[in-house]
Amino acid sequence: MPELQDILFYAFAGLTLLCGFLCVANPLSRNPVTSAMFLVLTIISMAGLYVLLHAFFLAAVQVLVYAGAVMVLFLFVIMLLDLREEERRKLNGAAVGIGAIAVGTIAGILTRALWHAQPLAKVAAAEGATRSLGRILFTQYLLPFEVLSILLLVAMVGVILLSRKELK
Amino acid sequence: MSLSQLLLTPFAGALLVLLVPGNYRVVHRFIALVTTAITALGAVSVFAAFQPGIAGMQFEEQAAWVPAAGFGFHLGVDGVNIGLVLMASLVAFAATCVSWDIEKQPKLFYILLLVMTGGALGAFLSLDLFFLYFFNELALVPTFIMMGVWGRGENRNYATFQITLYLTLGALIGLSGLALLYSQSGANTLDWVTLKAWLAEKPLSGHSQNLILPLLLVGFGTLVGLFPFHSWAAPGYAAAPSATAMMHAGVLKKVGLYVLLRVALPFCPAAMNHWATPLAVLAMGNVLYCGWVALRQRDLFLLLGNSSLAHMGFCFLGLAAANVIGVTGVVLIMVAHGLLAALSFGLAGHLTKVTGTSDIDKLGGLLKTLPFVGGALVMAFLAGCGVPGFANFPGELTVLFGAWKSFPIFVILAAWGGLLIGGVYMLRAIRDLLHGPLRDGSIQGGDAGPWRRVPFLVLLAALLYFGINPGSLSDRIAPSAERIALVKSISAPATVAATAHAAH
Amino acid sequence: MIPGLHHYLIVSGLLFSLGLFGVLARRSLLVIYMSLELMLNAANLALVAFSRFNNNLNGQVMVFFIITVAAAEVAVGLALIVALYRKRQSAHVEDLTRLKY
Amino acid sequence: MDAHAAQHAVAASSAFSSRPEDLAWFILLLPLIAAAGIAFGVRRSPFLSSTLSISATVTAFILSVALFLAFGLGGYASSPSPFSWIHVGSLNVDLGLAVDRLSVLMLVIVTGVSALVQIYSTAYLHGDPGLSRYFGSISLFTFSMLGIVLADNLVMMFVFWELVGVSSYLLIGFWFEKPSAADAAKKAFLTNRLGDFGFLLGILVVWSATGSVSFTEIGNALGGNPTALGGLASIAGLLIFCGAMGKSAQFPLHVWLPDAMEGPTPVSALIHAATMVAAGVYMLCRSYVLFQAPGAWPAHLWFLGDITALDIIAIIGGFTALLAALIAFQQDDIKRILAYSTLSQLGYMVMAVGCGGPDAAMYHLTTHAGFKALLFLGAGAVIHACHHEQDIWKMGGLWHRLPVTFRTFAIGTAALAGVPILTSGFYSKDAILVAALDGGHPVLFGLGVLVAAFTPFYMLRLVIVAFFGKPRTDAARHAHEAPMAMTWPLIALAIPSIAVAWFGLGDFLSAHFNPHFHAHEGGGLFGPFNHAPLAAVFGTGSLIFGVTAAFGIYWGATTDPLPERLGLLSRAMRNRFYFDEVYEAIFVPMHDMVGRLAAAVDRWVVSGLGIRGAHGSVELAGRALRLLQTGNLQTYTFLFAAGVAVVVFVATK
Repeated sequence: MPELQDILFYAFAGLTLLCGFLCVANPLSRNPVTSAMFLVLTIISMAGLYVLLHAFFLAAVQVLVYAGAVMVLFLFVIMLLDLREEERRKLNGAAVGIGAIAVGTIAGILTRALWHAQPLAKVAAAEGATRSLGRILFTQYLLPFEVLSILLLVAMVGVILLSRKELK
Repeated sequence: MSLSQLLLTPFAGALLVLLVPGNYRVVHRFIALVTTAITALGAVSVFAAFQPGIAGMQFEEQAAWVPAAGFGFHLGVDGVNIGLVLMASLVAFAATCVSWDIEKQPKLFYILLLVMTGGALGAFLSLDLFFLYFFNELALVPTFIMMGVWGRGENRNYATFQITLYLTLGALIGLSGLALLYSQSGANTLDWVTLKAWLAEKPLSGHSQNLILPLLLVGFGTLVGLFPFHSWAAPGYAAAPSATAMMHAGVLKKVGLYVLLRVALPFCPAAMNHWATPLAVLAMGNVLYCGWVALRQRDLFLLLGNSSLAHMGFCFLGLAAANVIGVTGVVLIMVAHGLLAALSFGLAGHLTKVTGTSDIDKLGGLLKTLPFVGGALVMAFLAGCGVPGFANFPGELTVLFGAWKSFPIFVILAAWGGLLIGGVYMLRAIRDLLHGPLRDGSIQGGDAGPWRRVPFLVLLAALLYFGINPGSLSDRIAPSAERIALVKSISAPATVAATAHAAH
Repeated sequence: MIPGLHHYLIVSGLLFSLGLFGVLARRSLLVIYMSLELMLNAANLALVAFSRFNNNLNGQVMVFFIITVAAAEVAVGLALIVALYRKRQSAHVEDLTRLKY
Repeated sequence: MDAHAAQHAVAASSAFSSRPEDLAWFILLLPLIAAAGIAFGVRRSPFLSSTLSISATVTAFILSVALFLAFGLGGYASSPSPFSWIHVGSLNVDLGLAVDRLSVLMLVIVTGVSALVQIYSTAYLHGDPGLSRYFGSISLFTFSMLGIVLADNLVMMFVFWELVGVSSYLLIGFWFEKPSAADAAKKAFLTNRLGDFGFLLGILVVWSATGSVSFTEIGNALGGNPTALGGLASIAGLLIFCGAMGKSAQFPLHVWLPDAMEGPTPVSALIHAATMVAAGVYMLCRSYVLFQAPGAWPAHLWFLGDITALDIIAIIGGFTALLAALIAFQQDDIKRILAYSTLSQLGYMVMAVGCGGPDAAMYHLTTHAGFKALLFLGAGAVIHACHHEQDIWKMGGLWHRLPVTFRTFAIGTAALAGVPILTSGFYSKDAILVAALDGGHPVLFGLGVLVAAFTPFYMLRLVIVAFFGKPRTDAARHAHEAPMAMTWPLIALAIPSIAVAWFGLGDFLSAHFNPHFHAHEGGGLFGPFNHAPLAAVFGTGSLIFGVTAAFGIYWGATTDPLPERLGLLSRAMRNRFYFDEVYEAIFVPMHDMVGRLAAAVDRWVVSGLGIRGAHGSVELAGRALRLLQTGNLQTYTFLFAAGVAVVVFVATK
């Protein structure tokens, strides 16, 4: 009798892959907005997988940052640029074919690699992962953390500069 | 003056030039001149203080750099490099003198020239092969830039392109040889003195020697212009500004030979024995083939470039002979040819500047209008075809003596190339360029003034000094050559040695 | 079957392949960009799974950093796309081949 | 000879050193000091330059005479070398001086002729703008020549050998604006170089066999083991002889000497008559010990059998003597006649060495140096008087216009022709003929007699045509005697042409080469007729024959009658038997062709195929690979992914 957790894994994994597929290769619509919406769904179902992996904090961040902030940004840009043109263009058959072959190959190679790899023994995770994560983040990884904040600042400045009207 | 001070002087000069703003042209010149003069004087004092008859290193200085990898800063001179250091600094001084009237970006030019000087000195002074290689590259890069920016002639870009590719590739192949040496020796160091002691205990296996030596020969041979990797040289020198041609043909080219002497000979003795004959054949390629090519050249620089390659053939022949006499001869030629190449390229540069062409067919009778430059050029040409009194003669003679036992046929060919082919093209050049009626009446004056004569006089004086008194060099070289030569001495037949003793 | 590390990694690999397919086959820069995010997320999933099954938090820390960097990257990237669109009036890859040959 | 005075001279100079032979250092270095002084000091003043040079040479001459008188009767001494030239492994070269009868005699000749020629030059080249350069070069030449004379080892000799070549190059090319002079200088140097090439190889062979380059040690080695040179003995001798062949202008390297007459006449007198060209003969005598070793050939040269190196040398010498004499028959240029006569006499000397008579060769060298220098200087005076006219057919009737020149020239001619009893030339020539007979070379003896007949013929042709008859041009009509500075050297040089001057020299030299030598009984002026009547009689007979023929043909002639009588042969003589043409047609194009080939290979194969080929193939590959740069983002991504796939595939295999 499978446990609830296992059932949930298959559910979330299936959902993730399905939404991911619809995001990149939606046979019904090639509207970027549709893609964006499916991307949001993918991200949220991934957050579910994170929860199953006991990474509660990351699941929260995933939803907040990705599904919230990043995707809103995407939608803003889509609307700003009025990108419905692609729908009118023909699909590039060669690109799709080559892409499919490449993807098939890569997927095959990855699967094969996994197949040959030594399976790890399942280990019970430590409880209270978020607390530990916070501790490790502000002790061992303090410097990268601060550097990251500078990176964000730089990115912000960069974006402001780039989005000025009179870009030369 | 300690060796590190000697080495740092040009770099300090370069830094000073860099700090002086761009429009103080006279100051740049002055700093460069004073720096190289100090370097030259320092080198002379080191040369004088060097004790002949001692085989080991003198004036050693050492500092660790990356102890884990075994790299360290190690300066020192023995007989093999003391003469080269002196020669390099004299040539650098002369090269700075002749670039007195560089008009285009003098500041950059002098910085590059000084870096080149420092690099060349560093390459000769460093006993750590890693630093040797580093300094050599440091000196090569300015060569390319100077050729590209200040060069002359229509062929300039192509020549620069070619010399850059050749020398970079050659250096790379040489580096791989050195890297292989590093990994195969197991000594975990590239310090020459340590390596020498280490490899005396545990020589490299025959297999690794046979891998390393060809890499070194091809790589560093290319830097010297070993046939058939020589075709960068003549057009390169034709396109380079005088000072660069002087520094490269005179000094930097010798680094390749120096590495071969230092590394190939003592560290790969078995492979050297194996490769000696092919090397001697290639040396003949330089002496005869480049000599014949020089015979046909109607451009002064191409002629000098090819003759300089022909002289390198003697070095390779001495290297192939690998005995004390041969090795000593190689070092003698290296010093002599450095001075000579600098002298001839400097004079040719002056001549070209005055007459506006280096085409021998368009010139003639210049001895009349340019008595000093012409006279000095006659001396340079005569020195180039091995006339006694100039330093080249004892060098070539010694090489021929050294190689006679191992390669009599090649010695005959080399003597033919040096005495006859060399004589023919050098004298033909004198005949067409300096003798005969004045071809171009428009040349009036243009002879070097008293100050312009200084660099040429310095080089000539050194050539004559070492030519008349080669013992002052060979006594310093021979004990050290004994340490790196494969055949320790050529034994005379026993009976003769006995009678010779009886005669004493 | 009880889901183990393998299962997570297979999901991650498939997700990565989907993203790659999107990058290769789609033409709109924006969708390509989204596909890139998908690939990034695939990597994140693998890292978290490894972290979990190795009982080691470093993987999670790495994911945290990746998410942050990705946010910054998306911001800059989208700004670039907007700037590009302003200049070229297009955001399609086949219109952006100025750098060929 | 006043031995007492000589002792005094030596005592005076021994303030510098304790041994008389150390005096040789001063003799050697004085001209060098003069040359350096001119080059770095008084270059701008011709007067100071000439004074410096002449005074140095005259001092050297006085010292040489002192050394000759003090030392000449003694044995061999080598001056200790304060100066090691180069010492590496088993190659030891010291700068040491060999002082013995041979070298002191040569010292006197070289410094004496050099001093006289320099004095003469002050007048001959008066007003020439390059006078300082001239005196500097002459001093350099004197130094180099003295170096050859005094060198005590082969390498030092080679060094000075080359230096002599260089200074001769500078002097022949003194008027370098003249294309002919510049070409002649080049030709002389290169032809000499060809000989030096052999010389150098000879030195290498000798060194590798005996382990030394010093004459003394080679002598000791060969004395202890005469077969030390092994199968290379004869080859070594011939290679050394190559050097002599170049300097002494022996066939087939003789072509440079006549051309060298493009230099100023005093230079011809000094270098191309008295000293430099004698260096080859001197060198053969100096290294005679090498030729005394039993000859042997390498195995594959077995067919040469018993022929020794000396035999070949003798044949070459004799052939050169005859060839040059024949060419001299039909030359019109006064200097060229003398040049070919010099060639012929040098051939004589070389033949003497080859016949085993180095003493005879040295004897003739000594007397020849005196009278040939005299003849050249006399010719210079004639040329000077006739405003640089050198064609003897454009002179005539000069004997009473140039009395001093004529008389001294006549003495020189008599000496060259070998007039018995009166002139020194007779005795030395007789010594050579005797050497040929004693050495068992009857053919060469006959050849020598033939040349002895030719010599008076062409010399008298010159004298009769140039000095007698009626003046044939205005230049000859208005000729007048040269100034004192030119006539005095002529008179001074006439003295050694007279018999008594060198009397006893033959025995002096013989004693050098043969320690067991005893002077013949019944010597004196008629000595030759007493102890070797055959040679003396044949010599005298050939002289009479030559003189008669010359008077018969040329007395009163205004044009040369010989071309009509001899026809084609005369043309060949006039054109020097076409040697220059043949050489020019063979050797020059040959080297040029190889050079052209090498240049073409360099251009098309090394630079073409090698460089441009590599360049081209790289560029082609670049062009092909460039097509991959479609500019399309997705192509790049695809390639990237494919690359990753390959890497992963390989890594996970």
